[in-house]
Amino acid sequence: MSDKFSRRDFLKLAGVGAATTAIVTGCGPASRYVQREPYMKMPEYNYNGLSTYYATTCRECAAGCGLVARTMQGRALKIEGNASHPLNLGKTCARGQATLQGLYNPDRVTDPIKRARGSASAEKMTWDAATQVVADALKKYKPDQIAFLVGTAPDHLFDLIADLATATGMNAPVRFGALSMFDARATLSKAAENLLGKSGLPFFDVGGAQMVFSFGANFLETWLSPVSYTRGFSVLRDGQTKRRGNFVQFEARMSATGGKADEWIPLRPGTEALVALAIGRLASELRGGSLPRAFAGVDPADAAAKSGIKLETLKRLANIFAKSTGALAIPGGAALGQSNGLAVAEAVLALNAIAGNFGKPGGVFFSALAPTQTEYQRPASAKEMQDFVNQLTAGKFKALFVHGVNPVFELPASLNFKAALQGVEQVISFATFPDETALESDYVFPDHHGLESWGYQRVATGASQPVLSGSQPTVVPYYNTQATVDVLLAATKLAGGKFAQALPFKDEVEFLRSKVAPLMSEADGFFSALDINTFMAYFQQHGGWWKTSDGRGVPNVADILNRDLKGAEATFAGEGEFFFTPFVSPTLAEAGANKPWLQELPDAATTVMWNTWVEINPITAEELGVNDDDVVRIVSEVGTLEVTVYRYPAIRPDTIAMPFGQGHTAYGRYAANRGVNPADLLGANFNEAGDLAFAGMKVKIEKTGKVQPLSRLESIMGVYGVGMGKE
Amino acid sequence: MAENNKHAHNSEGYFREKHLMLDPLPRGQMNAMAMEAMHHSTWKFWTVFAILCVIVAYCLVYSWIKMILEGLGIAGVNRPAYWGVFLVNTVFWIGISHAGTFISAILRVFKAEFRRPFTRAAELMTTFGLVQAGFSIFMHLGRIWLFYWLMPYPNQRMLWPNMHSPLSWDLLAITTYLLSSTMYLFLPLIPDLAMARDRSTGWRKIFYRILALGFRGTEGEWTHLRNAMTIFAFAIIPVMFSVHTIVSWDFASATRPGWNSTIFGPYFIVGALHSGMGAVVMVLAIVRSTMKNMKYFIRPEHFDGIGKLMLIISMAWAYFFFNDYIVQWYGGDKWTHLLLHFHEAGPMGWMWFAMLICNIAVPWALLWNARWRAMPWVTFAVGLSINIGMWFERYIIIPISLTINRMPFTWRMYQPGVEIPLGIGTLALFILLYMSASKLIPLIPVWEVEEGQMVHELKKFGRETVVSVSDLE
Amino acid sequence: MATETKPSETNSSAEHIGKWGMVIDQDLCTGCQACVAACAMENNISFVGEEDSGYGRSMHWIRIERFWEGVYPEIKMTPNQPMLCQQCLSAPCEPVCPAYATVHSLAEHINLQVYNRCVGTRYCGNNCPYQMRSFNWRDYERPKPLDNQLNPDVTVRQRGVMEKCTFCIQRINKAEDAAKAEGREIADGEFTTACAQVCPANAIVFGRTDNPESFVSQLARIHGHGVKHLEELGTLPNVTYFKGG
Amino acid sequence: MIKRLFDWLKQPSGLIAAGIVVLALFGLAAYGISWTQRSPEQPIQFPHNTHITIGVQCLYCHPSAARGPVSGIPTQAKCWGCHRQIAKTDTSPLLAPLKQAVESNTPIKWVPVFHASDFVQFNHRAHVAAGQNCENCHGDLSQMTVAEMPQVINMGFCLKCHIKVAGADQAKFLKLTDCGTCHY
Repeated sequence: MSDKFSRRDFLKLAGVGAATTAIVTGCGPASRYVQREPYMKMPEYNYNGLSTYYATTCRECAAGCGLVARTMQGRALKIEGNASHPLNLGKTCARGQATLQGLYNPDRVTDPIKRARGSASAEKMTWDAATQVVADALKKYKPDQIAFLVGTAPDHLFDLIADLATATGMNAPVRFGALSMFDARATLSKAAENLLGKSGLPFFDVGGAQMVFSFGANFLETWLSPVSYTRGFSVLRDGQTKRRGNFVQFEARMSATGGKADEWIPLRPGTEALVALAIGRLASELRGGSLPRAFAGVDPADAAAKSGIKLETLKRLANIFAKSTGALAIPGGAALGQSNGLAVAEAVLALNAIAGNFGKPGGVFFSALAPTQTEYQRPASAKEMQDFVNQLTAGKFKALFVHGVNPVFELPASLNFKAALQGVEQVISFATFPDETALESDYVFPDHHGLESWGYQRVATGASQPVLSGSQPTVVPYYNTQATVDVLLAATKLAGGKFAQALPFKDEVEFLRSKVAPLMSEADGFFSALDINTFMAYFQQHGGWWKTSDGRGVPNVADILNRDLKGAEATFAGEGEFFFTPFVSPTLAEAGANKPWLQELPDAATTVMWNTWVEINPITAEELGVNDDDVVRIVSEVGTLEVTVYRYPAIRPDTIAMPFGQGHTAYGRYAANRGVNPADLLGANFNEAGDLAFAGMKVKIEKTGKVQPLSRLESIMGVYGVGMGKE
Repeated sequence: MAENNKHAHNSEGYFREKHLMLDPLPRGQMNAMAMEAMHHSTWKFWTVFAILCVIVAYCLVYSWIKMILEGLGIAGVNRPAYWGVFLVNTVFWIGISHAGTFISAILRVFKAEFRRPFTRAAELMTTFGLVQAGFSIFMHLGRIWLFYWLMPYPNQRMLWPNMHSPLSWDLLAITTYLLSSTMYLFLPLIPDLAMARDRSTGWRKIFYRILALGFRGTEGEWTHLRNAMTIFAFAIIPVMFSVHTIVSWDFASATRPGWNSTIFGPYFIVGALHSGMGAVVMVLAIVRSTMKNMKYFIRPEHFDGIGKLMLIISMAWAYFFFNDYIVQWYGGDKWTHLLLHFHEAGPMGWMWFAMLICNIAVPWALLWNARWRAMPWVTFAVGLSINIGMWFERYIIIPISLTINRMPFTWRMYQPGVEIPLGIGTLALFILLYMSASKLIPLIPVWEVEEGQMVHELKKFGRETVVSVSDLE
Repeated sequence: MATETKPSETNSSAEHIGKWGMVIDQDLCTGCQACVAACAMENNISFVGEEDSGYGRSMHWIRIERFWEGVYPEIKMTPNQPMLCQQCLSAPCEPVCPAYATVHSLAEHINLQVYNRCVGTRYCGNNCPYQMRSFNWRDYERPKPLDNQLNPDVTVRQRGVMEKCTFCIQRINKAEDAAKAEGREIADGEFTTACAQVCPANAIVFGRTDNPESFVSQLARIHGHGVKHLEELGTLPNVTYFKGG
Repeated sequence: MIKRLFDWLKQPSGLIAAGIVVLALFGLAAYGISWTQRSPEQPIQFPHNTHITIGVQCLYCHPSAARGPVSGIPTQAKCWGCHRQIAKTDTSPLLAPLKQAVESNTPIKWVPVFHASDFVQFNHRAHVAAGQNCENCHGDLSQMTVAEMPQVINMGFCLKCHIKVAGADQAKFLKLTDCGTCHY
């Protein structure tokens, strides 16, 4: 009722056009054209015209920031950060703000549907029929013929499926997401395993540091937990209460993060490991004492030559790193997405050993594990996804359930997930939006939008204490959708047998309670309660549960420097004169493209809106004879793309870069057929840790003669002086 | 008039055929000629008329309604060029309208005799031009249906227009100018209307009877008319000056580089006269060549006289342009310097140079020579080039200067959209009104010509023959 | 482009202090666009689509400017510069509006834009030295059910109307009303603008400039080198920038 | 022929005809204006007067008026709270819609009479707190059944009162006549 009420009421508020001017003289006739339906029974905490605020968790990426949704009369009006949430302390990123445009997106999947794969048309079903379909799938096939593919976020759905899998011998659910792929999380945890004693997601305390050396880590954009790292950055920069910290960025293409660095070092892609080790060697020489084994192998002069950095620059940087207190080195981004990504990660971690900052403020930690979590569960690496795809192709799986991830769009075209689906008898998607994968499935049983659903989500990294972030419905579901957990629970009941025993829960909330209950006995939580009802009430009120104590792990770095580190250069797949560096658009990323306001947000580095571009150094552009807005064809070993040129002054002449996030073929009116998807160029190349070597390719550029202007916020005249005439 | 080449011809015959005032025809015949010109219209006239009607219907009516319904998005205006061709046209038409008053009022006040046959043509231009200016400025409003909020009227909201804003003054000045110039058009018209009334039948007779206000030509009526005209002639001159000065303040009182220039007032007025004279001469040339009997009334001497005026005004304009440029350059503001540089070297630099050529080079080159000056088609060409040049000048001052501001991040070029059909529409409407007027009222103030002919004569001093005027009063 | 403010100037006389003010630390701003999104969500700003946004018709009330210094490889991004309506105490946009649609609030000391009085002469847009006014060139479509998120506290603008940053005056009024209801003054930081609230780097701080104890005033004191843009025009902006670094 | 028209108008029948036309026009205008000010059809002819005479306070049914911007329409749960205990509820035809609505659990579609335009941000709370009585704007509802407009409520009406209230207090005057107080 209430949301109906609000919609009606809203026609009035939103009544722009004639209405506004028709009644400039005041009230009177206009009043006749509105009808108001009062609440049947208004919640007693509610008053007409006053907002109600609900704490919940952001689902736009896997970081798990806490949100507070302002609602009025059943409509969600505005998203704010949850000020008490330890991860984001009341802040959000642009994507979090735009969550509402997903909730009220005109292109959501409104009902459960059945479709012939790939066809746009689809017939609606009832939820009973839908549940029956799921139940049949569970019953029909052998447990090991059923596969679940879910999003990066370690949330309650993942736990539910995992429990189901362990109880029934199904395959464990596979977690994947483009962001985790571009973050190269597998590489980070592998490097940690090799150097820091145990596998885990390292946490870099940027805030506590004084001098940050970042090797390709775009931690102000999408890397791991951008909001918390941005908070750290603002502490680093704070020059009032402490000395302003400095920050050097090593990357071939100046990212928005690199743009904030005091110094940007455009090194040759693939030489990050060398440079890190060289700096390490020079620094430890400056420090005096015996030269650690880790750095012994590298020759700075050689590194300088290969990386294209002057030797004196290396010396200067090494000097800075050695002398400055609170030095910190961060590996990440494109640096890890190369054939030698693991070597880079190790080399950079080793660099921290000189600073000796492990487990100290401003140093390297293991991210705090979420409550009730014993070890870091990392999402599937690209290599594992390839194996998964091979299994699909081989027909090992008869039924595939997909939730919260869009592999058809996100996985490299060379893995050809779409074709692999042909090996599966039944593909069931739980997508909220009609994305490419949903289009390729037999059924779409839409889940609620994040703001309409229950749940919790473990915070993988970013907060210093263990955090379990909680979600609750802030508005009544707008469409005929159903929580996937509820669907699965109902289906398992229908399926009966060990399925029903595995999940003895009435509904989603009961399942949540069963999962949250153990927290009551946990020590130093910031709240606790004696009975589960009160505890759940607090849990919802505060938007989760977290400890008051620092849960970050201190790495064991006994002989980190006492090993041979190979500063091997990366090898690059495909021939062509340009290094290809795809990067994740901070605003569009995995799931932003269907939100019109995110499309209209200018990119931080180029201010381009609504489209894809390729960044080419003006010098290179001149050599190629291309100009801004010219369309060029980019040829990699696996594919070609036509994309508009942006002459980007801060990129190596031998490198080109493209944002990931556009190029959807489905996914709603704002995303579909807009821009291109760099994943179509990516070959199946991996680094030692099994992460995709997305930055490990060389490509060719061909002119097309076409012109397609880009929408930029900036003035090409004012910023680049184009068309201003010669002085 | 013709002193400068009397050594060539000194014959009385030469003077007469060249000098309208010296070969009088009987009143009846002259009136008949004027009436015939009014009644007689060829198929060519009607085809042009029809085409113009179509153009107005599409370019003005349809496009405007479309724009009102869809919003200014279909026009080319953007940030930073919030103002575009609409304002250009407004200033342009107001400029056109200035010539009328200038010629008929100022020349009347200074008793320039050669003015007589074409005062009315000029006054018509004033009125019709102002109509187009009004249209253009209303087109530019985002919510035109609320235009009345710009007028001071008591209301329960206790809200008044903001008299700090030049736009409010604009509205007042233009309305005042429209009213007074219409009156000033009407007064000298009365005797001719009475003449027409006595020479026509049917609906025309009723039409003229209503307009002629029962003018019978008694001595008393003439005295009153003369007084009224003299008063208006003197009164309207300051109005005219104020109007374009205020228009210039729209720009001069803004805080934009290239706009806030103290010389803009006189600069705009001279510019207005410049384009206005150009327009007058074009109209005269067309009227002379297309309408019947007009070759008698409008003669080379008139083009010669106007040509001299145009030359002088062109020089004045050149001076003010240079003055404005040098003052802004000397001001040394970095943004202004950027702007000046952008005018010349920017993507629209060609327009800047074209403006200088059309406004200075062409007139100076062609109008020096008395023989060329007297050729209608030459002066027509010059008038055309001047009008194009002056339109360019306004285009440079408004959208192109708006491109450059103090926030380089927002600089953007402006491309006109629906402004183009709407602009063409106003032009078509102007011509249409003029054509219909030429068929409804005598384009030639016959009585003024007669009056002039009464007082002109040739006197011989020794071997010199000169044209002398014995004053009426 | 900008000159230093001497403290003597900022604290000389009452109408030079204003009431509400903002300080923006460009050294902290990462250009993440969160403020732009938050502003759009809070103030019912419509999106204009690819073509119009490329033609300088985007409706952002706050935009983040960045330029370049030097040439590759010694090239740097200039500190991101979030530009919004500077809420001048002597604003060039105000005197030129013939309809009194953009007026100075003598109660709150900010520039108001009264949408329902605006007839769309766009003179204010020309005269704003900061080019921070956006015009509704069309009735930009907001397909159902997107209109559900519209904020009822903010008018939805019609085509032909000028609009601009209001310092979230709806929040100011709400806070003042709440304070009045409880018979107290508004506490510093009790509420803030959408952009300041969301900024992950805390680069934007909003508060009372006429209260020396407020956080904005303290910040302004700490960084001596606050910059007010185009101050040479005598617009007396209410937004102070710290270049930092 | 214009002449003929004039002549015809001069004689009595012409005058009468002209008079009729003029009167018709005025009548239409008057009707139009009254139409805009008539109070709309309501699903239930709710008798405010009876409720007031038995001493129900305005704020009992419209509690939000004291707390927030809108006074709000009472939930029918609230109506039912009393009416379920009143025998008349089952008999009175006036109450049949209410009964029906409660039983079928469908909301009653009321039609707002007092209706702030989209561009006006009106806040009841402030006015109630300032000691304004409901009838100052809404008229004496003890004399009405369904709510009616006692007067045209437009900016002039608001301003008159605001200026009166502000009186000599300069600060108050500035705030109460500030555009930004109601329009944003």
